[in-house]
Amino acid sequence: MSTKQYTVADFKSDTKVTWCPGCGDFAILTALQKSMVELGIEPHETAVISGIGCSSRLPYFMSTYGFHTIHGRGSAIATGVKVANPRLSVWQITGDGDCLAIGGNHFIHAVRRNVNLNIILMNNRIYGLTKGQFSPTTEKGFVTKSSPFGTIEEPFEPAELTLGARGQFFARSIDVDMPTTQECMTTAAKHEGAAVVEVLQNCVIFADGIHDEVSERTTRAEKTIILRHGEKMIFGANRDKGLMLDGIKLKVVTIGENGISENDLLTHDAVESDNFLHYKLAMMHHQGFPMALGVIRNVEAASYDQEVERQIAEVQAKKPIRKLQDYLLSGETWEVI
Amino acid sequence: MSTKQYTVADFKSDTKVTWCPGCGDFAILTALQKSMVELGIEPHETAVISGIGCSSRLPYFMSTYGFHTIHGRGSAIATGVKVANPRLSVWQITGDGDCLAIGGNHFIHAVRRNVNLNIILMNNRIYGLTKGQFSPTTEKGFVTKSSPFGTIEEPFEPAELTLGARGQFFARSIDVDMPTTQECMTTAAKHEGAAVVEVLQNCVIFADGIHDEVSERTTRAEKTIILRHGEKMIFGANRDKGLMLDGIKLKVVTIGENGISENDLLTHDAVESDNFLHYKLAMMHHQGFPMALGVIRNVEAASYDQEVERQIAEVQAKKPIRKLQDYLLSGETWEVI
Amino acid sequence: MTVQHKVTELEQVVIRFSGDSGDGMQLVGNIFSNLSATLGNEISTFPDYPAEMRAPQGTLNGVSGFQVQVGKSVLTPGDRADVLVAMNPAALKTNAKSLHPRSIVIIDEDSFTDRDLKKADFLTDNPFEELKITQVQVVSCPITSLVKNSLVDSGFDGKTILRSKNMFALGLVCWLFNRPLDSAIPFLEKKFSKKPAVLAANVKVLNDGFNFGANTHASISTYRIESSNEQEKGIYCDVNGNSATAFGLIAAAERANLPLFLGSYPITPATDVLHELAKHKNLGVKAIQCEDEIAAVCSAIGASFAGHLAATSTSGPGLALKGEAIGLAVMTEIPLVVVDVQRGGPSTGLPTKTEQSDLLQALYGRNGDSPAVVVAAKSPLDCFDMAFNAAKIALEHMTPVILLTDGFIANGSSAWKIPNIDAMPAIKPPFVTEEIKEGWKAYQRNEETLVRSWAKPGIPGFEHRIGGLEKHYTTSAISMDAANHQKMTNTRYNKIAKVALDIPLLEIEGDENAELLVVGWGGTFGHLHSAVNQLLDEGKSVAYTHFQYINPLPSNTAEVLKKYKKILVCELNTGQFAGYLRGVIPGVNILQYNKVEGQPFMLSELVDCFTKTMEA
Amino acid sequence: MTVQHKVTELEQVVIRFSGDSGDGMQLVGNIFSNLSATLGNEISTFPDYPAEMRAPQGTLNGVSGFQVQVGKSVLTPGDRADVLVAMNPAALKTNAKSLHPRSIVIIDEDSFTDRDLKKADFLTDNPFEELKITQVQVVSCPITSLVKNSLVDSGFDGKTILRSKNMFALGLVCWLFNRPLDSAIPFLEKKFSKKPAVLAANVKVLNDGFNFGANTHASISTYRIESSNEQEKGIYCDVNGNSATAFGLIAAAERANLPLFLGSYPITPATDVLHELAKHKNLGVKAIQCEDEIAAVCSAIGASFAGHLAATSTSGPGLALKGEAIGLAVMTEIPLVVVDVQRGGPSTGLPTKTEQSDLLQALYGRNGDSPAVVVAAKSPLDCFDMAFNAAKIALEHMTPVILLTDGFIANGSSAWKIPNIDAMPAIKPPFVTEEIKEGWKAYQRNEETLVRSWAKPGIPGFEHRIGGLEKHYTTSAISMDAANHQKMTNTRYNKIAKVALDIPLLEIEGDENAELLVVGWGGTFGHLHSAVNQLLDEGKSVAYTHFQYINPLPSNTAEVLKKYKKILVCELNTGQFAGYLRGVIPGVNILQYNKVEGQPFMLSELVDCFTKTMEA
Ligand SMILES: Cc1ncc(C[n+]2csc(CCOP(=O)(O)OP(=O)(O)O)c2C)c(N)n1
Ligand SMILES: Cc1ncc(C[n+]2csc(CCOP(=O)(O)OP(=O)(O)O)c2C)c(N)n1
Ligand code: SF4
Ligand code: SF4
Ligand SMILES: [Mg+2]
Ligand SMILES: [Mg+2]
Repeated sequence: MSTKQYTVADFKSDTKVTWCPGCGDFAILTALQKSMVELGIEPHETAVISGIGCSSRLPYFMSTYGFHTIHGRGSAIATGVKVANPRLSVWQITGDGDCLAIGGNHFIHAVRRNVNLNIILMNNRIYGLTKGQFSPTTEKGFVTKSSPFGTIEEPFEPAELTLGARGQFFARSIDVDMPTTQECMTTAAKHEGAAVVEVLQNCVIFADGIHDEVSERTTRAEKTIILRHGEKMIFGANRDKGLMLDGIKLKVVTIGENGISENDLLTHDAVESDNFLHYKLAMMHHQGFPMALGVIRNVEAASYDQEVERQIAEVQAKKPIRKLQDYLLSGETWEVI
Repeated sequence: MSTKQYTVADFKSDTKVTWCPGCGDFAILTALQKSMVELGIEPHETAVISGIGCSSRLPYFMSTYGFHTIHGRGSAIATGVKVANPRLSVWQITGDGDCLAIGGNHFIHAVRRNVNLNIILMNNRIYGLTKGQFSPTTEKGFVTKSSPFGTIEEPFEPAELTLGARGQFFARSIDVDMPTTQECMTTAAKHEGAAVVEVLQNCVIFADGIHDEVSERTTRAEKTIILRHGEKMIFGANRDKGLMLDGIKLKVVTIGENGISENDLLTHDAVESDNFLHYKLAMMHHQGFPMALGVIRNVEAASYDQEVERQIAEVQAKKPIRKLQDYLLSGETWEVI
Repeated sequence: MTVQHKVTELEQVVIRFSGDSGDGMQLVGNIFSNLSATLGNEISTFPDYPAEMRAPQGTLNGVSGFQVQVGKSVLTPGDRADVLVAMNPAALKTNAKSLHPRSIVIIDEDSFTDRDLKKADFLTDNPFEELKITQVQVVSCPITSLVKNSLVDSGFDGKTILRSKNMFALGLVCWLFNRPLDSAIPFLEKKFSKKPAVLAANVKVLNDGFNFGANTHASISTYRIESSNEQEKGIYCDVNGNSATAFGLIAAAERANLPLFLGSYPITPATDVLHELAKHKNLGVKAIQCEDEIAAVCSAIGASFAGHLAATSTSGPGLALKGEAIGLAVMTEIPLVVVDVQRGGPSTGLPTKTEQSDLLQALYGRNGDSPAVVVAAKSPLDCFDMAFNAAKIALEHMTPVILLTDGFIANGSSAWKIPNIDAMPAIKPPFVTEEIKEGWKAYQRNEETLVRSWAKPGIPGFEHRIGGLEKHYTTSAISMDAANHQKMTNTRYNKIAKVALDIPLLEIEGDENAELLVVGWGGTFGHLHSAVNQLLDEGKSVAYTHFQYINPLPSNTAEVLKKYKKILVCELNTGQFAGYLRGVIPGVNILQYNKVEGQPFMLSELVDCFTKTMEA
Repeated sequence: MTVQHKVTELEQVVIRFSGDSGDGMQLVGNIFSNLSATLGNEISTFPDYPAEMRAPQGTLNGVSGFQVQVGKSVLTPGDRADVLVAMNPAALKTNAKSLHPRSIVIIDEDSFTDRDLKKADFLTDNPFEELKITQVQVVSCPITSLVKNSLVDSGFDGKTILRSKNMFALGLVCWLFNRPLDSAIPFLEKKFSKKPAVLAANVKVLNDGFNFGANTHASISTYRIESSNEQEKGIYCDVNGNSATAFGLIAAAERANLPLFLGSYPITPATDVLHELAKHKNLGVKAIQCEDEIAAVCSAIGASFAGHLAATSTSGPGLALKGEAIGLAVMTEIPLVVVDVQRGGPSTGLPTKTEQSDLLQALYGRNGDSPAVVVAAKSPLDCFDMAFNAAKIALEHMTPVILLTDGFIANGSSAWKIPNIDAMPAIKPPFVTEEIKEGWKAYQRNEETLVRSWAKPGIPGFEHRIGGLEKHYTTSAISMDAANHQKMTNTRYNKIAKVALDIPLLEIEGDENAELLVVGWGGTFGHLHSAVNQLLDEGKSVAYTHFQYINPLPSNTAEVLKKYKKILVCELNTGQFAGYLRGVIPGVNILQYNKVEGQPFMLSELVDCFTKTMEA
């Protein structure tokens, strides 16, 4: 924790930001810098690790310690950083290609092991840096340079994959909604363990407008719902709509209609360890419901880096030997005289 | 489909089976050979593809076409085989290490793309071939050669990861229960798309007895439930127990107690596209419920290899050109005379 | 209306179109190249895209360039530009270093305001002085305002109108080189066939540009570029190296009568191979974008096992990832084409720059003694032939073949005489036949070539198992036997060595009896050949040889090299081929000329270096 | 009770214990080796586990062996056994080829029934004749029944009783070599310290074995093995190469005052490095089993970035997967130790067999010009030193270092004098200090060594960004500049070349003025050195040199090699080091002796080959 009060400027490096004008990455960068200020972490206690992609250029624009690694390996490298030095605040910056295509394995394992990383997944559903091929999150049928007749693959839903990999934290936001992004990021940082924050990001060059339905000012209030732990699930431009359970299915209701009051709505419980309802909420936009934004799941569990430290401490408590030579001498030996 | 009636012997190669005496892999091999007989597929129309591991030696013991590839890459290689020749019956044989450690990425992508593979995952929760290290499915705390003080990682649950990767088919069985294994395998083979069959397998050398609770004759009936599409969820040595929903939670009930009759029990619907209840059933043994065996999910969707073929056919229907030279001549050209 | 005062004849000329990413320079560059080709010139082009995501308009990072050399005996896009079109100050700055001192620079004076200069980090208001290029002839023209005026009644909005600026530049260049506009218009018609109004506007502006030159710059000499007298009759198109590679694979599939499978993962500068192949579904091509490079090569291995012609395309970092799987293909003796479009390394390196530094990785980047065939293309057009040859070798010798190209030839283009594919050599993989079924074993070999036979799954009676473990010499059963492993190791080695029987002998250009033999391999052919030719033209005694086949080497390699007192191996790396040659052909005096700048050679530096080496 | 009739003195003797996987041969082999060492012998051991999953009892696949050479000047476990303990027919069959013609074979006659013979695929009931080893002296002993009888009152069940059979064999061997049982008992006491009843039973059986020999085989000569006179005073333990590697890394971490991090993924024969390091949590070692080899090397790179001594351990196929990430470490100039325990290749190859065929992969298996340090250990004990040295170079030169060992030395063991670790050289990484903070740049370098300074995250004022893209010479900002890339390429190359200043010069053993120089590298030292010594003893003129440092080579390499008319490079591959030497040191006459059988050299074949080469 910092004693000095840092500002956003303290988290900016003097490297020119090279994203395309209008790219959604800018807002995410700012939200990240603001989050760090809000969290009171210090630039020198912070490591920002990325793979390769437009999004993965982000560490260069931060004044913290940073490592722009190789494509897809951010999770693995960040795991090494965090296990080596658990006192660092470690952020992994990644794109949908970097994280879910080539980096998929390291990602699911970092999530499963619950390494205390803040994983910011900038999802533009396209490969930006290589100039426009489809990614594992590109919607089926989308025409790109590598799918001139449309893709034929069902995309991953990052929330679903995260939960499938035993994820204990998942949040979702949209580039244009900086306050929610910041809220997700700061909550993620406070969570011990792998915290995945998906930010829907607009690539103005190769997939412009694909998030419009949820990101456009005009439709956003109706098409999204921001979940907050302990709060009722309400949405709509007039905040008159809400979610309820109907058997094991969700339903959208209007407050005031059919005798439904706010009290009848579901209250979001992000810390419930059973991931059943989180799963449902995270996926509901596939079934015509609004898209869940905010922190959907936030469950405490021992983090991998803590467990590494704990186990070492435990063994050390039992075994007094601290030097190799003493260890060797304590084993099966004989003397030549 | 075969005209000749094949027998199990027709699917056996003359290679000596080299697994340790008592290894659970033997039963799985036999179940596979029986399944092929039952399915009426022909050895020469069948390709069995594996990675590396004790389990992955299986192709050598089959008389079909077989490819013992490299560690973790079975899904990717099998994808190539199936896309090249969708008429082959393609089986991927893999272990928990091969499939979920090094092969995790190819596995989740094969599942997401819904490549029409029958993926037999022999889960002994250990690395057998390399003589006893923990795997991504090893229970937390288990002592192995590479975790002398117990593992510190939460294991994957293959069902959960499969569903998280958009899986449309998942089945589970136990090595000792050959009829259920065979049922899972034949249903998987009939399913168009990636069909994951997890078989809990006993490694007598490095993790003997870890599945005992569910595999022991004495406890199996109480600790497991075999799900069959369209059938009531009943289990127990006396077949007097069943599953019901209680809100969004499951509960175990006894038929005849509290006025509950068979009719009140849940009926298994494996073909429901919403994976919500499948997910719950597949995971319920983590919460003290019996372990679900049999075909848990079985939903039809276009397979990747079919889609590749469909798209080619569609484009060919629109574009008459079939030879490269004609294509080149049809473009921007000029003549030198 | 073309009142020509002075017309100079040129053998070759280098023109560079340069502007902001949005200025359409690639398009007019392409049109100018192609129309020149239709007029009988040889062409060699090189696009120079910005490495960055689309940088802000007018900034240095946003400059997009297109260079073409036009004329006769053209083998490279040229070292330096004779004519530069600079649509803004950033374009001028970026290209200042690669201008001939007395070149012609065409600028849009409307884009040289103080604000524009600042965006390009100029400190003064005289960019030419600041860049120390005061000897150039500047053709300054208010392109923006002229275009606006010209199209004021077009009904298009301002933004659309400004998109035609590039056509003005093209018109001006056409005037400068005495190219009739008639030769350009068919290309515009094709491009805008679905938008007649846009076509009309562009044609109008094209004419404006031409006329502006004719009317106001009568004082400048215009040029006539000599036609090539070597061009064969035929139908031509423009093709870059990556497309040529893709076409070479398709042609091989046709000649082998097999479907083509590509497993790939995007990576600069190789992605266009995937893009190109993804287009040709009507030709039956299965081009699959995979989750990573390992899956890409593995899916190709799977497709090959299943009986397709299978390939995977990538660049350096991707090749590093594929090493283990290529080893599997070596061990299982499965045909596979691996295309590596080399870029600047190590690691992520310089993704958009060219280099030849993956050679040793291609040869040795696998565990164990793991011999594979390595070949290299020498030019954009040669990518077609070498991709074809790579596939032919892979299929006929049951082996992975690594084809090395590089960013320079992959993106560069030339005019290509469309080949008669049916007349290309047939490719005959060693498929099993009914006759050999009795007692057939998966690893039984052709005794001469050491090639095993190939049984695709689906054929009854040929069921077999293969894998990455060492296997018995004929049966393919797993074998850990000591003598068998030695035998198999030797066999794998000799099998590849025997490919030499199927490849052309090394040839010498220039003076066979010279003291100095210049040696090149891969994509540097154009520069090296041209430099040697220049010295030969000057009467110097020098010889040149170029390697397209790296492993195995042509069988006369040792014999040829041993004739020369000095052998100068020139390559865009720290000396990989030189070291390799020393290792396999001991006893020859190998010198090195190396450059690792992410850039192709320059003719001038080569001529210099050869001269010095001859004198030393 | 030892009535010794004949006692023969031996300089060295090779003993092989062999039986079913469950027979406990590794244990008694180890005890015999260690007790011999306590008696003043040098030892070199080699275990020979079955490759397969546990095969059925009594079958050929299930045989587990342990070979040890005991005596003076012992450098290898020996070519052939002088004494074989064969607990069953399968063990006899498996080892028949590696017996001296007149060796002593101890068998458990109870396990040579028809059924047992059949399990081992014997066709007749005379296994010795069938195997054509009729000259051996057979000590046939009903071990099983004697053990059963001896322990009939022990209270143990039959299965447990039979587990002591190995002790009977050990007792017999002790008798044969005049080893007092007192020297064995401390090892048993340690092993069974928690099970006194088991201990007592084992000691009893051990005595039985000894007495059986003394009483019934008085006719056989027994042996006395000469003690080494070269053994230094000190405390010793037995260590194999993989453990020694692990210990070397721990020692380096202590001398660098840094925590040790290992990222690894299991793979034969390297897994024991992970196993060993996973044990030492009390020493603060973080040994992480990752999801694959790429994650393993990447987590190590991350830990290194964070300021740990970081390592990753693997074998050939794993190294292939790590290539791309090692390139990142080269580019970011981060310390990293990569241990590659070589095995038979290519591809999955022969996982349990030894080979030296990853050399070129270690040197070149990455994209781009990507120089890294490559070193190789020469013996099990040398693994300790070379792991230490590898870490020292990595940390002090900010570079990845690849340490090559192999299955032979990794599993082989020797007696090791436990070093005084505090007296080992201190390791001083170039960490930043407060003094240089002002204006510090991430890539500023020590002008002499070209090493950049290292700022661990966590220190205020040294925040910086690094990555895999080419970077500016000092600032580390991304740079695509041509001249800078050349400069950086040269710098990376020269930085590694300068490591040569910190490594020992090449030394010549034997006759400096010989015509023939035998050259070896890595794990073949014991065999090559012994073969050369044998020739020297015979009065032949031959010289020997051994490489532990491959890149860079010792700085006197060229000078040394140029003195010899014939240089014979011997290696367990198709000639990788030979080719490398030819490439970097032109003008020397390099001959090759290669063997790719998955087996170490044999002294006899080497002596043969050297003799022929001298005569040729
Ligand atoms: C090993 C390797 N393979 C491929 C690439 C090429 N590559 C760079 S970024 C990228 C995809 C980036 O997509 P994403 O992560 O979604 O980032 P975005 O640019 O969309 O932000 C690819 C394929 C590479 N650099 N390295
Ligand atoms: C690239 C590579 N890394 C590691 C290995 C070593 N290896 C072989 S099998 C295996 C694990 C096998 O575990 P699993 O898939 O669960 O199979 P099982 O033996 O338990 O059936 C490992 C780590 C290898 N062969 N190749
Ligand atoms: S290409 Fe797309 S993702 Fe990349 S910087 Fe440009 S707008 Fe952003
Ligand atoms: S080691 Fe285990 S998994 Fe492998 S064959 Fe033996 S019992 Fe089966
Ligand atoms: Mg993206
Ligand atoms: Mg397993």
